[in-house]
Amino acid sequence: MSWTVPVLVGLPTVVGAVLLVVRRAPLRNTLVVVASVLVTAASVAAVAVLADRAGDGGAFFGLPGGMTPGYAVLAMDVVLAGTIIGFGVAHRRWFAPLLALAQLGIAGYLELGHHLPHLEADRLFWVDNLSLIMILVIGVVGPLICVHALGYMRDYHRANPMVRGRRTVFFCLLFVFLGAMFGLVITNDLPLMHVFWEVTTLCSFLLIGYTRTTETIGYAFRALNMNMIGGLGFSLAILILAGQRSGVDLARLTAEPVGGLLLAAVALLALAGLTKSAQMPFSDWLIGAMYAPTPTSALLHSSTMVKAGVFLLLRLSPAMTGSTVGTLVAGIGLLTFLFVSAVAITEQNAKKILAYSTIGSLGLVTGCAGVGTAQAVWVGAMIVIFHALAKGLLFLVVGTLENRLHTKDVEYFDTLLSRMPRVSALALVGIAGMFIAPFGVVVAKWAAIRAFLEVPGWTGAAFVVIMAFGSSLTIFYWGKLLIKILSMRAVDPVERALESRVTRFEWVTETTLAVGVVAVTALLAVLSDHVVSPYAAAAFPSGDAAAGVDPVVVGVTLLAVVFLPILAVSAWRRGGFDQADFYAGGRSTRPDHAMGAALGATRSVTLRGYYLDDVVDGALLFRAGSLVCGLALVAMAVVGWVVAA
Amino acid sequence: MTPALLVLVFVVLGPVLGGLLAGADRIVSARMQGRVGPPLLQPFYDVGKLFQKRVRRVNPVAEPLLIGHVVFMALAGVLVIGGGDLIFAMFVLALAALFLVLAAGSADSPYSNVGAERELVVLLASEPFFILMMAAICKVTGESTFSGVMDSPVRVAVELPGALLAFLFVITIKLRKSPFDISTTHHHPHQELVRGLTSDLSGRQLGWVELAHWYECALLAVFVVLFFNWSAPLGILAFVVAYGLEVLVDNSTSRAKWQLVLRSAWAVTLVLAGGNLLALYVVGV
Amino acid sequence: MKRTVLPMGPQHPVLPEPLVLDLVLVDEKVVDAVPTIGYIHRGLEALVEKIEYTEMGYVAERICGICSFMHGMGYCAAVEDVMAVEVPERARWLRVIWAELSRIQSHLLWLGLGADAFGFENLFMHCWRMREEILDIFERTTGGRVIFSVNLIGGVRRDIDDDELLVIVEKLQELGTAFEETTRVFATDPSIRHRIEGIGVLSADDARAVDVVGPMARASGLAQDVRSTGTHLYDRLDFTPVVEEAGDCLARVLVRVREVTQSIDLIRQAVARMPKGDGQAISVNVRGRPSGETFMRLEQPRGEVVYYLRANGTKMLERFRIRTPTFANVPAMITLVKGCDLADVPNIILTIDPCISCMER
Amino acid sequence: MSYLRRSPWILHYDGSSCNGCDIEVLACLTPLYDVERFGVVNTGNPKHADILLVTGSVNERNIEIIQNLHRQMPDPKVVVAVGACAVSGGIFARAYNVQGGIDQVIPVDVYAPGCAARPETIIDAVIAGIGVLERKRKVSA
Repeated sequence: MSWTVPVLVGLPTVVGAVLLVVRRAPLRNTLVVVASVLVTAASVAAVAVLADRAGDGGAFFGLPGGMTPGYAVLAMDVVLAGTIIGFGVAHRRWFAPLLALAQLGIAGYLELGHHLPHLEADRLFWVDNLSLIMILVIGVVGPLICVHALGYMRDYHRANPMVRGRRTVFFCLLFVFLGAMFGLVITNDLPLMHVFWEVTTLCSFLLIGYTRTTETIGYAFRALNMNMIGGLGFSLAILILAGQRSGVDLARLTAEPVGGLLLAAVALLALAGLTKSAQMPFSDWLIGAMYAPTPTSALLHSSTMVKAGVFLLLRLSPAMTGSTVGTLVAGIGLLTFLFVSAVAITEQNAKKILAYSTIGSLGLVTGCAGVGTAQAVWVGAMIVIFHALAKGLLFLVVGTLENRLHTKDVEYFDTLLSRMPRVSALALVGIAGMFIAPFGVVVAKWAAIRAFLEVPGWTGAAFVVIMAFGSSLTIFYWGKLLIKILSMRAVDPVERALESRVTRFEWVTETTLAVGVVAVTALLAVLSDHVVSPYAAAAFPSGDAAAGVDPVVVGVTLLAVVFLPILAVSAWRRGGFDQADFYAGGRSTRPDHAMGAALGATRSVTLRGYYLDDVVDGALLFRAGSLVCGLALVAMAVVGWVVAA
Repeated sequence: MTPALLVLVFVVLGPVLGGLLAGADRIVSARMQGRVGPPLLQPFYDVGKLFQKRVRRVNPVAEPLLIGHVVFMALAGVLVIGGGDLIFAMFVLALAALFLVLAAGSADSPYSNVGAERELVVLLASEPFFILMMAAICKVTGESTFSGVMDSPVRVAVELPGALLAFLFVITIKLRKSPFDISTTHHHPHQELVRGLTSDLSGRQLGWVELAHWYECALLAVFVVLFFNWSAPLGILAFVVAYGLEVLVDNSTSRAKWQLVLRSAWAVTLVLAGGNLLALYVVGV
Repeated sequence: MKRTVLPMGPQHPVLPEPLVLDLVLVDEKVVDAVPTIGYIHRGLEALVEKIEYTEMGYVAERICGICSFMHGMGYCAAVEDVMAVEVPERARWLRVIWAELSRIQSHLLWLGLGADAFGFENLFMHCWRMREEILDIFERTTGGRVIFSVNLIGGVRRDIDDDELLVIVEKLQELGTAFEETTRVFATDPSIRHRIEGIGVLSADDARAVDVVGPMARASGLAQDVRSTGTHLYDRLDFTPVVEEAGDCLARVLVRVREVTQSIDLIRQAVARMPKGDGQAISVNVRGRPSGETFMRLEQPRGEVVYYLRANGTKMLERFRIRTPTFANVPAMITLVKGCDLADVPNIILTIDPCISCMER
Repeated sequence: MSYLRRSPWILHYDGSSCNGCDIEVLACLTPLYDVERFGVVNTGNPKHADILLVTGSVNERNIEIIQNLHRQMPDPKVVVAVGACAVSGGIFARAYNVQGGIDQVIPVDVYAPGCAARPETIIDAVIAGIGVLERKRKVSA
């Protein structure tokens, strides 16, 4: 089993390095497809090997031959800090380099001063069911997105001739990132984990700045700055833990509720998790990150990287449960969910809507992690799985739409079912998976409410109230999008031909993900019994066994998930309707939805969804949410300080 | 009664109850307006007729979605009555409502679209309450199913007076009664949206909408019974009183604008239902 | 930015008539409104070329079925003016009574439609039930309910005997009492105020600038009423125009509500002041062919209407032109609709009390 | 058993009427006449209606409107021409913009005369229309 780490981390990294020098597109296409298959195979194989030992608290192991990272960690820290400082100097941005220096200083102090915050060789890595879930998410969704990017980036550069093509770097970064993610989710040694953590931050930074315009560089640095704050928190946590008995052993730290200095360290790690998963007040960077090419958004900013944040929080959950820190983390997560769901109502850019929805879903997971019961983390892990598949799918579909329709404005996604029925069906699966399917948000909310009702004290009630309002808000913006997609009118052949130009790479990957969404929904009970429940039970041995999956729930939601797209497509094929029959105040109407208009003209029907401008001010709410969550963060700092002192 | 029998009763008699209520409503409203009004069974004649008419389909998607609307609405009731999780049933209820929105929105026509968007606002306004209400009921009784709540020694309405008041407020929205009939109205078309949601539906499509609404009314009656869990007859009486109040309010107010609907429903939900739930924790249930 | 275009009318349940507007919406804010006319245009002014002046009165009455009497009266008065006919006094008083009854009828009708537009069905029904009482009076005194052709060039076709007049006054007093409750509802009901208070505000200056007439002008504080010029015997009645200052939809509603009461009072005054006794002349025989031209002004329920009439000594009039109050008020309506909410549109449209049939003729 | 008989929903369109007949159509719904006793509802939407009541005559502009409304009504359906203008053009038949009665553009099943048509006439016509509806249903069934 010790081979898994070098393979999982090494394979993608090597592929990435090779891709850096492959300049010819056909070769690159082949290489990426082959590498993707290999990565998926490796991850499946790893999971197969690890599966029987991962249950019940997980398995610990080290590198082949009992190697220890030693100074390699410090070397990596130097490289990372150097890169960041280099970019900072080049662009005259000083905040991130300062944070990088600070982190490097801490690492140097610990390593060179022989305070050696490292574990003995056989506890370097820790694999439990949560890690397995993450490995599968990274290993299945990640490569699919890489393949999708082949098609997307070709069209992207055709549509944006002004952007200098740097596809070698782009694909290199995607694969290096995958390697780092694998490393991150199986590491038990916190200093090592911190390295992987910072690699993902750097990848995100470079990918957001892909187009190298002033605007995107600004967003890239914003992401970097915020993630570096979290990174510094991570470093400080290591600094504290280095002097503690439990040391930098994540598994030992999170075995049971902690207090004192350990709780302060947990709070600092939670800060890292909150920044990475873009919880308020750090949500801003994820919205800016939407300026990156869409596969980046799909891979880093929804399916995997931001999951690292909630992964860490779920890891920390047993340690912070019942403490003020846990409650504050839960509060931040749920308030973030509430606020971004409201802000999403006012958003017209499809990618940003998906981004807000992502932050909201991550907020739910954060909330579950903060609450810290078996039932809650069970919900959290379920959301991670469903969100990765469904949101990955949705981002890819939006990427496809963006290249065909040349807009990300959802208002122009209307009558999609008539224009691009197959893409619509995929989008419907994604949306249904996102907010109808189990642990797509709607049912996750139900389970979360159930979990929160068990929380003692008024916070539980407050969480339930937040859930009630937040969940209704999600219905609004998803419903609005569904209306757009499901509407129909007669379209001309030119519009009909749009769909034929979607690349094979996109079809294959999107269809696979869609099948994945449906399959996971159908196999929910299996998933729960064999993967998620054991994880929750192991994380919270004292708590109740995780909520069983009600077969009624599965049946009902599966009905819904399958119902929508299948009905839509089958109906689309059926004749016997007159699209000129729509009601327009009695005026003459045409099948292409033109109608008699004022002054004797004829005009096409144009429709705009509601953005509730009168009631919801998106920018204001975003600031308010950031302020409230920022205050919660300050409270967390105070609590951390007090318990530490 | 066994759950299976209860489910059967709901599926069969739910719409009958809903239809009779609608019929009685129309008569009472007519009397309030100085008219005689239609026969009691008029809603059934109407729906019967709708199923005898041809359909003019604007698009092929609407009808499956409408059937989904009915199925999920009935399913929500079945879940509640048949021992499903009460909170989960609320999400199914929202899903059912969403199907109607989608059926209207799929027409891609101005009136249907505005109606659909308004219905989304209506959902946004009313949905938090139903979730909170069920969460509070489950919390206060420590149960999660209909039979559990009914057998609980806790008197729900006594513990949750705030939620009960909020319920009276919010069902005005669900029953599509003035002042909250903003997305569509039931037997009163003189509205700026020309019935909005159902503008482009005809024949049996309209029949499905009506049928689903009857299920919804029946479900609301079940909710009232939940509040009066110690005595079902009292619950039914309370529902009749509540419905009467709704008819009275319907006839003595004008239609509110969507902004007010949203703001007031949220305020009422937050203060009355949320406050009630919070109070429960404070006094330590 | 993409916007919703809502095709309002020509068939729309809020507006019984084919008023056509393209409403351009963002959310539900109306950012633009483009009107179109012509759906109800018949070309009836041109009928003077085909129909003798003696029969043209029937056409004039059918310019609009709501202010039918007033149109007939205006036409007849204009012809009488050109031909210098002296109309018997009792006929002139009867015209005042029917005119004011028409105003009550029209306002009650409108109040009902207005209530319906903001979703108060009950109030709609009650207003229309009260209106039926007026229609009863019409039916008893003329035989018709809405178009009763009682005007005649040179007078009126039917007399109302004195006892009957007293009965009418009594009935109207009862109606007035019943109407007090309705007044109270319109003026104070919070759900109504929510819908119409502060909506569609037309300031006095704007009202003057866009030249609105009738209740629309009076609700913006302009005491503009043809009746106060004293023509058509109004100088013999105690009359001050009803004026509200706010200029919003509520003010326009209240002006009409108060005018109902005022008209009841005017009828009471008219009955009291008109010469009593049976056997009085109610018309004079008009012969000959008119020649010359005239303007005739009247205060209709919807505001000032102006008739221009030119005759050239033949059986047919040469020109018959009408400036109807709706025509004067529509520009203000379009201005007011912009920037309001979709839900306010029916209210704003209705508070100008549009009569498209008048406007397009 | 036919429910059409018991639930005739009407749609009213004002062709180029003077309002006289329109108002009488509306008056049918109000307390004195209260046609809801017979299940009549004014739907205001062609998709929902069984009986189209047209008042006023046909002019250049509203031809397509009347045809569109009629087309959008689901079968079986009945057209009632209310008032002299809808029947024949009435007093305006000679006006330059008036084409004549409604039967110039859509098939009319029931003619309700009068200027303005009285509510009693209109109710009568609707009841006659119900009979036609029923016949049409039987033919199409």
